[in-house]
Amino acid sequence: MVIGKERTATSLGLMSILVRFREVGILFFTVLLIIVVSILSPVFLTAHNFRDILLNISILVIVGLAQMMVIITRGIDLSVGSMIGLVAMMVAFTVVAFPGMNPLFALLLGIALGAALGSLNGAIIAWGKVPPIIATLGTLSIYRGLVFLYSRGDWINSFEMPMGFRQLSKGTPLVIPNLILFAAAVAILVFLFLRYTQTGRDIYAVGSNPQAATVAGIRVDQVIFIVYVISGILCGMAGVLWASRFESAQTNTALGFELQTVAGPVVGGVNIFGGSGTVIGVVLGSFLLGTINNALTIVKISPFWQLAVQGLLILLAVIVDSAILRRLQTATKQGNR
Amino acid sequence: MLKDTKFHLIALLAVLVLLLAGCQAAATPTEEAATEPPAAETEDVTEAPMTEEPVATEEAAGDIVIALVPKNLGNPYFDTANNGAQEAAAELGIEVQYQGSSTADATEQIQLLNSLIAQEVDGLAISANDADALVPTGQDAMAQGIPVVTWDSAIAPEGRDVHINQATAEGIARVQIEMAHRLADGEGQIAILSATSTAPNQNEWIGFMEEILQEPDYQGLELVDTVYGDDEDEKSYNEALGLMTTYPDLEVIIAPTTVGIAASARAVQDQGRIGEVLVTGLGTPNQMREYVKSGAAPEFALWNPGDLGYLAVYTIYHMVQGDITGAPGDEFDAGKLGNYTILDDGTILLGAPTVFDADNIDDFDF
Amino acid sequence: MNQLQPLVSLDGISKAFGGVQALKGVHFEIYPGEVHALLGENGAGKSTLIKIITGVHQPDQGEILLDGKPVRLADPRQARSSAIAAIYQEPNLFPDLDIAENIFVGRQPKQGKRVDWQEMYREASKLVHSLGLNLDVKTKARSLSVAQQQMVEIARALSLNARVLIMDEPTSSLTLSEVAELFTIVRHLRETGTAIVFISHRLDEIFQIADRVTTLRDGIYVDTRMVADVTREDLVQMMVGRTLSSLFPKHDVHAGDTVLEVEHLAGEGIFNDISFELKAGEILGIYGLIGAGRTEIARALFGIEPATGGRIKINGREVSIKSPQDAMDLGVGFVPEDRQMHGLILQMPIAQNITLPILQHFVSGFWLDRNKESSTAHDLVRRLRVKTAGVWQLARELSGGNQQKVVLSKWLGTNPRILILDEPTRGIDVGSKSEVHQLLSQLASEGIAIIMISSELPEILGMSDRILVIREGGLGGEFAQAEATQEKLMHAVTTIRPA
Amino acid sequence: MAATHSETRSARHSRRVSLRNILVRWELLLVVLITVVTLINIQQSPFFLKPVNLSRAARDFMELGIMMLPMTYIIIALATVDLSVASIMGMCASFMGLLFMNGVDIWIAVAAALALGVAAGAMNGFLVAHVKLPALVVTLATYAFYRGMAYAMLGDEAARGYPESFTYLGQGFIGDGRIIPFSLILFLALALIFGVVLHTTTFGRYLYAIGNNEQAARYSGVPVDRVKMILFVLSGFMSALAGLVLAARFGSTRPDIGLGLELTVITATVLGGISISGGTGTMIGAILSLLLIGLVRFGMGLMNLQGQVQDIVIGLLLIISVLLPSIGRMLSRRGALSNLNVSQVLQVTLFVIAMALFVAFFLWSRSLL
Repeated sequence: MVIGKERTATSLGLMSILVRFREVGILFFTVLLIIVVSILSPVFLTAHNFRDILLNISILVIVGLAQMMVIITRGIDLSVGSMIGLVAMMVAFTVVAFPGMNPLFALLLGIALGAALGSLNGAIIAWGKVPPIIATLGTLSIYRGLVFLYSRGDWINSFEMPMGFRQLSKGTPLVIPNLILFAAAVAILVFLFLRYTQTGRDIYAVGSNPQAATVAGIRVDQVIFIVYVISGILCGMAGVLWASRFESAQTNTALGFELQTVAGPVVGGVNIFGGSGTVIGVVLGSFLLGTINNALTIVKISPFWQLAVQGLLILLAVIVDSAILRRLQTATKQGNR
Repeated sequence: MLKDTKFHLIALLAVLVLLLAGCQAAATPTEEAATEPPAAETEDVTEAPMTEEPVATEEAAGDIVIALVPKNLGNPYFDTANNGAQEAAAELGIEVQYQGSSTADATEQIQLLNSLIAQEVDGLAISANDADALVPTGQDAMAQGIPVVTWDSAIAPEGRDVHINQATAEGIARVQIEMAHRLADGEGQIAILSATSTAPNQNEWIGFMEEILQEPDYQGLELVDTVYGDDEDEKSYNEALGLMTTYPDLEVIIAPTTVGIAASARAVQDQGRIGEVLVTGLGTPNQMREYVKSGAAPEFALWNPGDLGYLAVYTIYHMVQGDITGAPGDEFDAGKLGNYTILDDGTILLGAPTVFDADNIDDFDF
Repeated sequence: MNQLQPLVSLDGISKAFGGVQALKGVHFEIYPGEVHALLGENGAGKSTLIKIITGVHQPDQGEILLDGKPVRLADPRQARSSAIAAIYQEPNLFPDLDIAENIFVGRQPKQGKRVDWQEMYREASKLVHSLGLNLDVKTKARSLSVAQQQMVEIARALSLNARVLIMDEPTSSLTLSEVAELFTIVRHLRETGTAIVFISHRLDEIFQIADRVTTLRDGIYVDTRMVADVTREDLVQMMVGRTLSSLFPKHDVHAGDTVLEVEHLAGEGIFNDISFELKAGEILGIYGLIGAGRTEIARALFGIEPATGGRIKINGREVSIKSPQDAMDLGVGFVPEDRQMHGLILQMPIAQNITLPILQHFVSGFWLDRNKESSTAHDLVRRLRVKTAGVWQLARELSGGNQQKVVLSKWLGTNPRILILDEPTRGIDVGSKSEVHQLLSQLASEGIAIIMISSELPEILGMSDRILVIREGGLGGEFAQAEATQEKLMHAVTTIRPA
Repeated sequence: MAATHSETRSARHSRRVSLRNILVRWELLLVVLITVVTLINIQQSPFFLKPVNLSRAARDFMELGIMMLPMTYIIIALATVDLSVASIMGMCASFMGLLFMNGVDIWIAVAAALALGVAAGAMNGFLVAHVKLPALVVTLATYAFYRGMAYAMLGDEAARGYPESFTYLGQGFIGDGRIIPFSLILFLALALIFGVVLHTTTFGRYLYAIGNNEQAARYSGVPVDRVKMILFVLSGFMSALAGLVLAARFGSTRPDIGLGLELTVITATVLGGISISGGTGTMIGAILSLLLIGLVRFGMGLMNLQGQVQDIVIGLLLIISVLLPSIGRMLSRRGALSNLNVSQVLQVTLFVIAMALFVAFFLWSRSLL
């Protein structure tokens, strides 16, 4: 009457393969969608259209990667939309006042401003021990209010912006528009950071088991602080690119954008309970969202259905995610009695 | 527990006083720096006379305060209207406060109007974000003896005294169809890129455009789609991209909104399809100068929003002074624009829209 | 084992938790290259001693010497940096990370600033294979069995070149072959000079693996003997050596009719084939080791985790208990093992805790009648002599003993016919302990059927009319009160079950 | 009927609350803040105290108040939030508008909208209570899905022309003189019911029990999953009701009705002393916080500081109301100041410098145009 059943790693293999290769599932679903839509309207399957999709999701990928790192540490950053809006406005003001400024310097300025905004989030959450949802809910309305206070309601319109700044996101030195190159660069940088730096690995450890991480000597508060600073940096960068691409900075720039930056990673397999998430997942999740929105327009489904489809998709991803997780946990619990 | 709360009792109190003082400071300096004071101080408002009956009695001009409320702040179109309004205010010696919400959203506009009614301003000149949602607020103001004039975008008749139309809706629709007809030289696919799906003036113009397209000499034009840019630059830009992708042989995009027309022209330029796809609609000269020169938007029409603001102030001034009550047939003098009569449908017509193109665009600056 | 200098030595260690003296003047030495077993009943102070060595707690008195030098272990990190590592019964790994990262978390091998994955995988595989584990180091920890997770923790301890490895009840949830595997690793570690502290109840395992054995009883150091020159009976005697004082109230048993019948009860592969009967007015003691499945049986009877097999009959009628409400409707009450987590709501006042299960009695019209609530709570508090400033005092402000009395009065309020208690007197002062015992025997004499789960031999022998032994999730024997002795019970639970 | 909840009484039998305990309450803090805000506003603008102005301003906050009531329950019992309340409001109001525009009698449409609200809440409840998903994620998904359904229903049209009997819900006044709005009375009645249920009934006691220790509550026979389901159904129903009141106030419905209101509802609830970690908070605190937010927003409106600037103050109040107690706890617990090590001090100074630089750049660059 042996109690602890013999449970080797292999028989649990199927489950862990499913979890590790969840990105394969998303890729499969996206390809399927592309095939279906291309049949419905051939216009969809053109390089030109895919360039538009990539352009549309570039900023979503950049900020989605920031949101992924926050979610891995079991947090959430609802203030990303407002940070983008504030940095876009401040950089636009500066660029209009100094037309000769080199656009890359404007990008650096945006990153510095974003870092400051992110570090305020980090301080409130990591040092002040305020729950992330409350802290970033607060800074969401504070930063959005600052955009209005800063510009006293004025917009920066495209004809006021110097050509150099506008080209920052549009120029195509290597055939591909800069915006897509920036997104690709950020994706690679984040991949290298998460895989090859100590802090990067610590982020996963903190998210997977915070208590054990403390005992293992990781300074959990510092890791959480850094994650929100990085989120600020990427939002700062996104703000500059947003102003450059749409050639405008308004008081409602990127209003409500935070939802998409959570949808992308969640759809891409980032575990909402923290601890796991990959760069590829975020890119594929965002690409899937971008493809769906693009497909809905081309297939002439009324734009009013897009939000409903997005909501359904997040719900589906979350249910599948937790079902896998629960089946895995019961499997191991059985195993160890 | 006691120590805890004592701690945050003092700190919270201190912070709140700091905040309110801070906001005070934020409110006052804006007055000097910005040209038009979006957040004017209320202290110096002398005790505005509370007009009991709806018809205001004769008042000393000096202490009349009118509120000019655009759909949202920052939009160059409304900024130009405000310049006209301030010009009229100077001539009439009254004060016009230019107050708007940051987003083109009815709920925010209602809260703003409620606080203006509470401040017992003498008159309201509103460009409405939602024709029906603002009716109760308009009725509330009128019940308080505050005349309500709408301009550019109307509140439904039961919620306003009189509405100033930049031109007849039909006239505005017709001039845009004519331009599209010219640009598509007679036939081809055209599409409309509007503002918010709830904007009353947009929907009215689109309705007329669809009727005019039935007329014989416009049979060649085929309206394939209507999309909404929500008066947001990036959304309009994306919608324009969507149109060009979904309809490869689209010839003309009509955008009856200053934000939409600029975004569409830029989208055409970025896609390198100048000449293939042409953009027209309603836009301001300053904003469209670059695209008229580049050929992305050879022609567009508009009325001078400055005149619209100017006329709105004169109309509301006469209402406040009791010269007119907003009933059809009333006549009044509108300064540099001459005099106007209220038409039988309770609206005032500014005049026919002017068409801007490469050769006349340089002699306009707004 | 023949070096003169002990690696870690503890002298005159005492520690008390809110009036309960967990350790009194304990002496303990660990030599490199030795497996030193630590033996004692539940609550003898073993885990407190381990917590002191691993820096989780600090001793009230006494000194810790590391390589002969006094040292103060302020927190677990400091203990770890002085090469002391511990493995607990429930491994505490990073489920989302793979084995290699679990071993090197927080200090991955690097090439310059860059984490060197190949190096990490190589090192990890070397460590894992040296422990005789044929596992791919890229597997995620969440998909490993408990035994494998323990191996990973040992590998991590080795990678920290721990010189002292403490193993707290490591074998309680392992299969026979897994235990054998573990012991080969322990022997290998011993050869390499690691000092190993091995805690287990299973005397056979101690004879199999340990060199020396130290026994604790009620927080006092009993003796340290070489395993070679000590017998099983000696160990049992050292563990339970106290004379059975008659501190337990005698009550005349007049068992009524059978109230509860349990046939072949099974639960989620944790326990199975449990059958017993319970009569009104009878106290049935359930004795067993940690992890034997006793708590799971109680939770099945109370509907927290419904049983997956077998039948339950109450007053002869078969019933299905799917939730605590079902159990309470059938007159079953349950005093849980973890007072603070499951027994009480600490942030709420005593009165509200007591009335929570029976709120419907206090509804007058639409809302609750506060006065009736107060008076009911007040009566129960007085009956159980709970020392409190008032029924509206918060539960967290009470001592352990008084908190347990509040939990008891909570369940008395539901006047149950069957009362299940899981370790009712663990961690409370001696005074409250005897008051609880008085109460239990009085309840029994009033006709309530009582199931008392306990791992304290004197309590089981003193209080129960009949004793059930649970071992590894199965029945290990049933003894009437007259024939049961400490030795028999200890023997029943500590022999390795038949192969 | 000031049945304040957390019985920290020391008197043996009495439930009378000793003065000391009143003094330390969060509610007192709100009362002080309200008086301070009122004094400042009176000094700032003569129109503040006019009853007709106050009543008009009050009407703008009644929907927020109605949605705050169930949110209080959810935070107390589950220590989490329902992000989909504003979307349920939008969906149900649009559904009522859609039915009404297609000739359905207004009161049948109202009933259908309330039923839809209950169904939406039930879906949230099922996913949280039975499928055991975190409420935050479920309601984030339904936030998008329900709002999407509102747009799918009405698209770009607007439902309008509601009969006077219906618009009375949002615009009507009790008695003459446009002083006491009907929606205020409706809200106060609902608040009274929610307050009585929370503080005096079994269900209310269950909420506090689950909020403080869900496991111990489950072990005491509290039907935890059933309570969770009821909470989300209640939240759906009240959100639908708030949607109808808002539609009545506007006299029309568009799919974007109430967009973004959930953030204000959560702010108002947490500001009312209802701690996000669950288990504490009173209905009086929530109502006082609604009053405070209303006065702050109305006062700033009179000072011509519009919507988004007001958001700054509300956002600051939200963070401070959670940050200060947590700093207070940290300072009192382990005398944190004594063992701050060098690197932490360095980090804090770096952070302060970064903030100072940001503010300097903010003010400087702002004046460039």
